[in-house]
Amino acid sequence: MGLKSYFHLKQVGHNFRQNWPTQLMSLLTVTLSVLIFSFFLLIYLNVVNIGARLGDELRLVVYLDNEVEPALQPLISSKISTYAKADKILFVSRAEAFIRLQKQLEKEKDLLTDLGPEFLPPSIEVYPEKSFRNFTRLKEFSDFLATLPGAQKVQYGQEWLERFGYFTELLRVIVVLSGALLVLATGFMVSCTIRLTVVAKESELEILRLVGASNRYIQAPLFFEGILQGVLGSSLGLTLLYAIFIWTRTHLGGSTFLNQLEYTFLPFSVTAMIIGGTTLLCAWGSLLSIRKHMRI
Amino acid sequence: MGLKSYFHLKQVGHNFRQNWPTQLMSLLTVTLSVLIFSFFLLIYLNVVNIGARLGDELRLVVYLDNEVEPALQPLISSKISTYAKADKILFVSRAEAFIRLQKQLEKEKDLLTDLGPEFLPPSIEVYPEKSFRNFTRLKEFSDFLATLPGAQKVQYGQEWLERFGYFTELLRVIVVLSGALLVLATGFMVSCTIRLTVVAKESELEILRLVGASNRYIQAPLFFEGILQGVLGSSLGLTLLYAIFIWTRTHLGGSTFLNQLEYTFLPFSVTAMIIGGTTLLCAWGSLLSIRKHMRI
Amino acid sequence: MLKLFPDDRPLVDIVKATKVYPPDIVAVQNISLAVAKGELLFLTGMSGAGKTTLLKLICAIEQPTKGVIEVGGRDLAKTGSAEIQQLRQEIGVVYQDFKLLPKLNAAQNIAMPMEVAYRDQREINSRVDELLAILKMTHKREIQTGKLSRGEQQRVAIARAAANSPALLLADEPTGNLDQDSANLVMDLFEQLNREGTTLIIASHDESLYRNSDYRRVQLEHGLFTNHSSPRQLPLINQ
Amino acid sequence: MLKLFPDDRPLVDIVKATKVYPPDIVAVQNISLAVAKGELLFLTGMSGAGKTTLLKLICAIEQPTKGVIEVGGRDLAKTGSAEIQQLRQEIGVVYQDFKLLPKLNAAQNIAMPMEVAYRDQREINSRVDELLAILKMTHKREIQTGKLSRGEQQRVAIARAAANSPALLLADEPTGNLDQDSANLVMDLFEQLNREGTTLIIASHDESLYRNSDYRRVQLEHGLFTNHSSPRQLPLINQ
Ligand SMILES: Nc1ncnc2c1ncn2[C@@H]1O[C@H](COP(=O)(O)OP(=O)(O)OP(=O)(O)O)[C@@H](O)[C@H]1O
Ligand SMILES: Nc1ncnc2c1ncn2[C@@H]1O[C@H](COP(=O)(O)OP(=O)(O)OP(=O)(O)O)[C@@H](O)[C@H]1O
Ligand SMILES: [Mg+2]
Ligand SMILES: [Mg+2]
Repeated sequence: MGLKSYFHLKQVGHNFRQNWPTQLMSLLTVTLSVLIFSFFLLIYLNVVNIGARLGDELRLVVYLDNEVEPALQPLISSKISTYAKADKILFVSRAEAFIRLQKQLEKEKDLLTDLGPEFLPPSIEVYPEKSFRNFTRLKEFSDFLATLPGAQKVQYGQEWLERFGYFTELLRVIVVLSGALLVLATGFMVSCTIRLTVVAKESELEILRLVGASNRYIQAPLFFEGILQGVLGSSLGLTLLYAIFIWTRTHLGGSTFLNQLEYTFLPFSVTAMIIGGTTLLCAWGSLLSIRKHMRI
Repeated sequence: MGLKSYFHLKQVGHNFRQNWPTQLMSLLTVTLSVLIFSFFLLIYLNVVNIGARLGDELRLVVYLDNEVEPALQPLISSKISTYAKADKILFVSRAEAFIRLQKQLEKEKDLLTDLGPEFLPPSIEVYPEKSFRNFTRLKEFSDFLATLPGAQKVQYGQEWLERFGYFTELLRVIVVLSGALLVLATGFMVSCTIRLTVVAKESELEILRLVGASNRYIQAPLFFEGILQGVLGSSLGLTLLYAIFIWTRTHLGGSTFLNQLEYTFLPFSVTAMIIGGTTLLCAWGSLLSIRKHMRI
Repeated sequence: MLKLFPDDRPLVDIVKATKVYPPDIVAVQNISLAVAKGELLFLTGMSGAGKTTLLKLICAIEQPTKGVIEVGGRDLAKTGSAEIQQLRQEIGVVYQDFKLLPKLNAAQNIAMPMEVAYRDQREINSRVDELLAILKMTHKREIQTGKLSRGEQQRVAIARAAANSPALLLADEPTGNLDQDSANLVMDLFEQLNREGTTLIIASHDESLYRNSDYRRVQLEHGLFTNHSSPRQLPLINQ
Repeated sequence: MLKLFPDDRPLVDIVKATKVYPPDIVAVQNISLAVAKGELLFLTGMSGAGKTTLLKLICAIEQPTKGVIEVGGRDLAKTGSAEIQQLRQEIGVVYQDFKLLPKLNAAQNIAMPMEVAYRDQREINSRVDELLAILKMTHKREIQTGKLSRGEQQRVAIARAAANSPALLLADEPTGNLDQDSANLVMDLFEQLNREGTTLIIASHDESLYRNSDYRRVQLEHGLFTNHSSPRQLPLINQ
């Protein structure tokens, strides 16, 4: 066994010296594929993350003619809840609204001196459930809320939301399309590289079979090679991604809104899974690529 | 010449029958590369376009203690202009502001019945030049405007602008990074494909040289092949892009904001340039790939 | 060395073998041939007669369309892939087109069958040196076989086939690119191997190889043995 | 056919040519040889003597380290790439390793030099058929050369070299994989070409090719001509 391992490792070294351009090409393929894959995974995770955070601020405000008497509040709450579950329903009286406005204006508080609370309409604030934070469903919900007795107008930051929705949607489409293109390109690259490797090895494999090499003699070095390439390639790819991530964070650091959002890198478990998965795939692929040469 | 062309075309057909997997692979490479390239070009052009449109709405509003007398207006205008060129500077009196508010509220006009124009502050609206529509420069400009005599507060939709700026910046970074990755992947694919093609042709080229084939005999069919692949591949790539474009527009068509923006496809001139450029590159590349086999 | 093969029956036993290449090229037709252990057999016949095909059937590179091929008592059609590989380590073959790896040097090419059998490195080196010396190729030891002359390549191919001191050695036109002196060296090596117990089947056009010897000789003609061949009559051999 | 070459001087004129392969392998050493137009010359010598190298120098596959090679009065070192290609259309070469395209069939391989010279398609077909008939290979016309036996491949290679009825034909071990009968067919073809004006240089170990003829013969030994060779003494030829 020790002797055999020695033979196999010798083969790996020998193969590398013989075919290093092809080997380097496969390594590059792995690196690039992992980089591309994890890049889009990272973007996707962060978009989801940001979407979730921004969604937390979402509420629908129903402006009313008159204040809702405290006794009626549970009734209206349950009526709203029958249409769609809400995380929170808040009844804001004229007085509360006035206090809020005062807080908001702070410095320019004197602007309000002439006005009393009766100038502001009372309202109901509805914080819809996560599952409901979808543009079209919000619109429908808003239409429903407008039918509540005494409702004057329903507001939910339509314009901002629409723009935000537009951008996330666009981002999503771009991410998905580029991702699809890249999966194509990566698959293409991988199959190209495998073909090149097989072409480079073909005559050697044929002759090894003819002089009586066992499957194990032929496969062991390829297996080692695949593992080596998987580990090296994926680590390299993830390192590059991390470098890009850090660079991007520094580069976009000027905006306060941005820092507020806190990007996250891929968690350790995902990183480990990528390295492990790539290594397995590479080892499996390098065995699979010569499968047809294993028959007699 | 007629006879020779016949020989060369025969060669093209013959080559295709001989190596169609490799030839199909090159065609796919061209298609995918063109698709990827034009995809990012399209996104980039549209982002620039949208950015320009949204920029048109941009203005800074300086709220004042008191109205500016008409006689003083040119003075203040020129003071602002010394700091930064503006497309337009508008002085809004209390009365004008009140009329605007009335227009905006329309239905809820009655809310304002108790109020007079004196409730609203007068203001100066500054529409900065295009070159000035940059987030940090706007901030500086705003700080400068705050030092104007009687200025109370400067507003320029900071929050919205910041968010919009954030998204376009993020989009830009994503587009640039994915573009870079894809350029890498494409370059890789192309070099891989060329290597495969050369490997497939190597022995044939050697033997052709040995039996006395002229450069022209060898190069002419490759040149035709390159042109064919360039034209077919780039047309196919652009057709796919157009399909994706149409699909995306329909898919995102629900939003009004979106329809308002009017995406544009690549103009005809750009399309023609892509096809032409690809064809030249392919013809040149297929000659270049066998260059070293042309020496004796 | 010969442990894989029993002593009491022909080492190679071909019974009514036919090989038809698609679509309908009959290369070998209803042929029967027995080769005793320790024999040295010449296989002759015109170009295209089916010599190479017959050798390929014996080392399981091709499967017969009909008939049975037994090597060392094993029916090749019923032998698993792993066992075939095991068997091939005991069969040395000089291919007509050599099948060397042009990027490896002569020594590496010759060492291949021994490395595949996980031989000891020192043993490998000394065997390589010995074979190179016998074939007068020592000065080409470190040269890539792609850069050798055709005749030198042929000798490397012969050395590789002999490397494992195989129980059976199949040589397909082993002197086609060799001058008389080199051919004699090769024949000397073959006879030495034969004395040490190797069974040899040599396909050749080169009359000078068998002219002055009394080795058995079978002749193929369009895939059939000619009349004066004696395929199943085993000679008495000193063993 | 011979228009490219003047009549009044040797078709091939090698003057003090030396070829050293890197790092320091002297394959051909200070050799001079003149071959008259219409001659048939045998080149012999042990394996590794430098025969193939000499032929490669004549058809400009290798450049000499020292010395001058003239073919048809042209110094090859001073001839441009386009003209070399032109010249090669007039030189047929049977390579020792054949250099056939295994995926093309026999007819396509033989047609190659004629297609490269933009010959008429009908002319090509009839020449291919003629050559296949001479070499008794007509039944293998449509078969990929990769699927032919070695000797059949060799005959295809010979037919390809003869296809253009070249002014000069270089044959490197053209009968190494052929039986006596096929070898005689090949020699007949060569002699027919020679009668039609082709100059031939045949490198071979096969004594039977030149034993009973009085063609000039030069022998290489370690890159040098041996004493009994007469490299620059041109024979009188019927032309
Ligand atoms: N490309 C090369 N690089 C290094 N050495 C070479 C190369 N080609 C040939 N040689 C060496 O030059 C010498 C002459 O080789 P050449 O092929 O001319 O011999 P040859 O007479 O044709 O022999 P054979 O009868 O075996 O074909 C040999 O020793 C050979 O090893
Ligand atoms: N893979 C193949 N496909 C089709 N026909 C084949 C194949 N291999 C060999 N043949 C044909 O089978 C016949 C016998 O071929 P084989 O190689 O056995 O001849 P051979 O006796 O070795 O001849 P040579 O002396 O020329 O090497 C020939 O007619 C050949 O064309
Ligand atoms: Mg054969
Ligand atoms: Mg030679």
